[in-house]
Amino acid sequence: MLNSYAVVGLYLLIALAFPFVTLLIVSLMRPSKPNPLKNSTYECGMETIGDTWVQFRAQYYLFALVFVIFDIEVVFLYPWAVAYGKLGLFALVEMVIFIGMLALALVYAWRKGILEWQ
Amino acid sequence: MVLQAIFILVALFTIGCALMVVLHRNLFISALFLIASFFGVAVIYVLLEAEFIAVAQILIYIGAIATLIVFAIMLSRGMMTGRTSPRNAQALWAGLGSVILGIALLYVVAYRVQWPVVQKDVPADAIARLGSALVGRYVIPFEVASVLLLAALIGAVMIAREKEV
Amino acid sequence: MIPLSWFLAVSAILFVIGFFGVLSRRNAIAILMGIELMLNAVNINVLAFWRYTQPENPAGLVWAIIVITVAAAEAAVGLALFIALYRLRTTVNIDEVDLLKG
Amino acid sequence: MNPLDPRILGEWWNTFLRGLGLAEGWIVFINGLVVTLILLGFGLTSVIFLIWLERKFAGRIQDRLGPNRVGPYGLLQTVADALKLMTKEDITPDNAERVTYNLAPGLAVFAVLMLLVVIPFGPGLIGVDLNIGVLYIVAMGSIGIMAALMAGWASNNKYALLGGFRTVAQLLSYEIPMVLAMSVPVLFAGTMSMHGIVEKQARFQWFGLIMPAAFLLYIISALAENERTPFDLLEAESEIVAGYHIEYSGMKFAWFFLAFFLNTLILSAIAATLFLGGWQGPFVEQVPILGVFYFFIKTTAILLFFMWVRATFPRLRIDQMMALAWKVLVPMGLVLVLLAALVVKLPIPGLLQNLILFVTNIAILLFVLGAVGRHLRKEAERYKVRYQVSGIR
Repeated sequence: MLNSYAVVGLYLLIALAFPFVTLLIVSLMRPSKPNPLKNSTYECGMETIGDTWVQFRAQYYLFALVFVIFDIEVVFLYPWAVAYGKLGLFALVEMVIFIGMLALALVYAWRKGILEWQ
Repeated sequence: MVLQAIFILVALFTIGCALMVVLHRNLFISALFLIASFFGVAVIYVLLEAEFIAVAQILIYIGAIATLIVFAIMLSRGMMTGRTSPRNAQALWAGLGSVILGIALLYVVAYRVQWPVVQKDVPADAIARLGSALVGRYVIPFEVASVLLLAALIGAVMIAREKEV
Repeated sequence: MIPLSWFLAVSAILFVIGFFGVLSRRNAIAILMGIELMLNAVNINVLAFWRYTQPENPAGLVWAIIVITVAAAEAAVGLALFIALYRLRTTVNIDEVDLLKG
Repeated sequence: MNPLDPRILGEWWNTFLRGLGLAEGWIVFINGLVVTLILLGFGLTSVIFLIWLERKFAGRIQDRLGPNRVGPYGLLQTVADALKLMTKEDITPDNAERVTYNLAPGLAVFAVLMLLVVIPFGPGLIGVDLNIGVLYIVAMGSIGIMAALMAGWASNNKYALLGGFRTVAQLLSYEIPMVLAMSVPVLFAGTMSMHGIVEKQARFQWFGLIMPAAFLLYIISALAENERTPFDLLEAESEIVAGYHIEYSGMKFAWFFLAFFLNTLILSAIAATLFLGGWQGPFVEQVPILGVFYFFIKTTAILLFFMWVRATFPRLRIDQMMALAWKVLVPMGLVLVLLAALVVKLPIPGLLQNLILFVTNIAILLFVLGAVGRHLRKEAERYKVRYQVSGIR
């Protein structure tokens, strides 16, 4: 098994190096004449007002929260799906209970209006 | 030989990124280093031939937990600029204590304990075994995990939601 | 074959780094990052022992998955707490948050 | 002994390497290098062709010619564009966080390139047949999300940051239905290996034909994961100018562009593999090299479908997009997974199972479409009333 991951690892190193090496080579070919106007933040010609890294709404966080719950479900779902062919009906019942809990979470989020984008 | 060299490189990468996580002033960069060190840990899992846990590590730690952390950093303004020191008053003592703890742990690992090790291969159907264990022998933790997730979602939503006026 | 003690050593170092982060940082989110590092160290330990003692037994993998789950739930609730705290006090620096002083 | 079978060619290659007296480690290294070069070469050249195809196709749909100046049929247009982007000045804004800013485009390309390694192009023609192939795809997707977030943050531009946040919200939301749809083939095949899944789809047992609803679920979420129309509001120029890569120019922009198109190709290849039987087709057992042909036919068909959608549909509003993911696709995905699990366990012959699955899938699709349609009609009704009250037509 480690042999196949060695191939993945080699591929990973080259795939990671490739875009950056290209950027480096290209940076030798292209002109570079920066000036303050060119390097200012693009905002349809206007000057930026205030700091960019301002506070964002909690909305994004709440979506990410629901996502995390379902993302973890994936980690339980996939081994179950792989093993399912050899398992009895009890496996289905247990997964129904598990997914039922998550569906409850989804319903809760829905009822509380988390899923509405304001 | 090659395997050991790879392990050392990955371990150094992981530990270096972890150090940057706790030392860097800028919280966002700290979080990026955290992601890099999660990735290094995933490679260590691959070296332990726990491929499923490695992919779960990337999926959940990088895909979900790191995203949550980055969002939380963005939600609280002015935290990345670091106008004040990132460390508290007890940092020096904490550093000293940590170094002592680390040396003690390494000493124990290296010299004190002989772990009983067996030379066995990981079975090819490890994932299928994991799947049947989850709904067989370990069904209680499996179902409890779903309840935990439900409770975590409800709790977090209750806390983080902006109250309607 | 990589010796078991190497994995344990990496795990120990990672744990100590996380521990230092938890103790020394002022920002609550940074403290949480330290905790995540510590949980990762725990998982390396679990999987190292699984690999070197009972690789045919999936118990080690189940353990690791449960640890990951708990870490995610903890991060979700913890960060939600920090967001609420920030809304209340506009700071998440732990040594400035002493609610009893009002 | 069939000279057209890539598997036998591979065997021959490995015995050849062993015959040279190389150690096992060197063989792995050489094979890895060969795989890497082939995949990278294929990925980059296919993108050049793909961009040409998309522009030409969109041109035809919109009743114009598309690129036709550089080279025959405009085939070299993309090459010319690439050369121009390479020699173009690359602006880094003064306010940007330099290291992260430069890291992000490379990471975006990296995350997409990594996916090529698990795609089965034909029998035996796969970079590495990982045991966790399907989850590997999803995991690499989360690295792509990080690249978008890094680009948005490091540009230090409000549009970019807002675009980055929107991207993350959208990609996260659509990852769940995608993963649920992909778990259906895993459930049927009993393995996460891409090759294993293809092999289980012999004799037209294509999972996309058995479970059309899951296939559609995957296609919709793939469109969203790829930030394609109708889910391209991440670069809605009327709202946030260009999304998270607004500040990027020159080669760095080219990397984002390349990642986008390569991702389209890979997502359709995955759709073909998981739901349309990959390289399976008539006479593949006799002439295995035909498999490559079938694979590319299926992938191209899905690609053209993606392009057709892009040339046809207007984009969704952000609230509609999020509601579609969480209120329609995720519940549908959960129901589909449980349905598949239930029917597979019924004590009836396989053909009847497939028939039941097909019928129930169509029923679910009709129900969902009906529900969405009813909701949209009601919403339109509400808007009409509001506008009549306020006197706007």
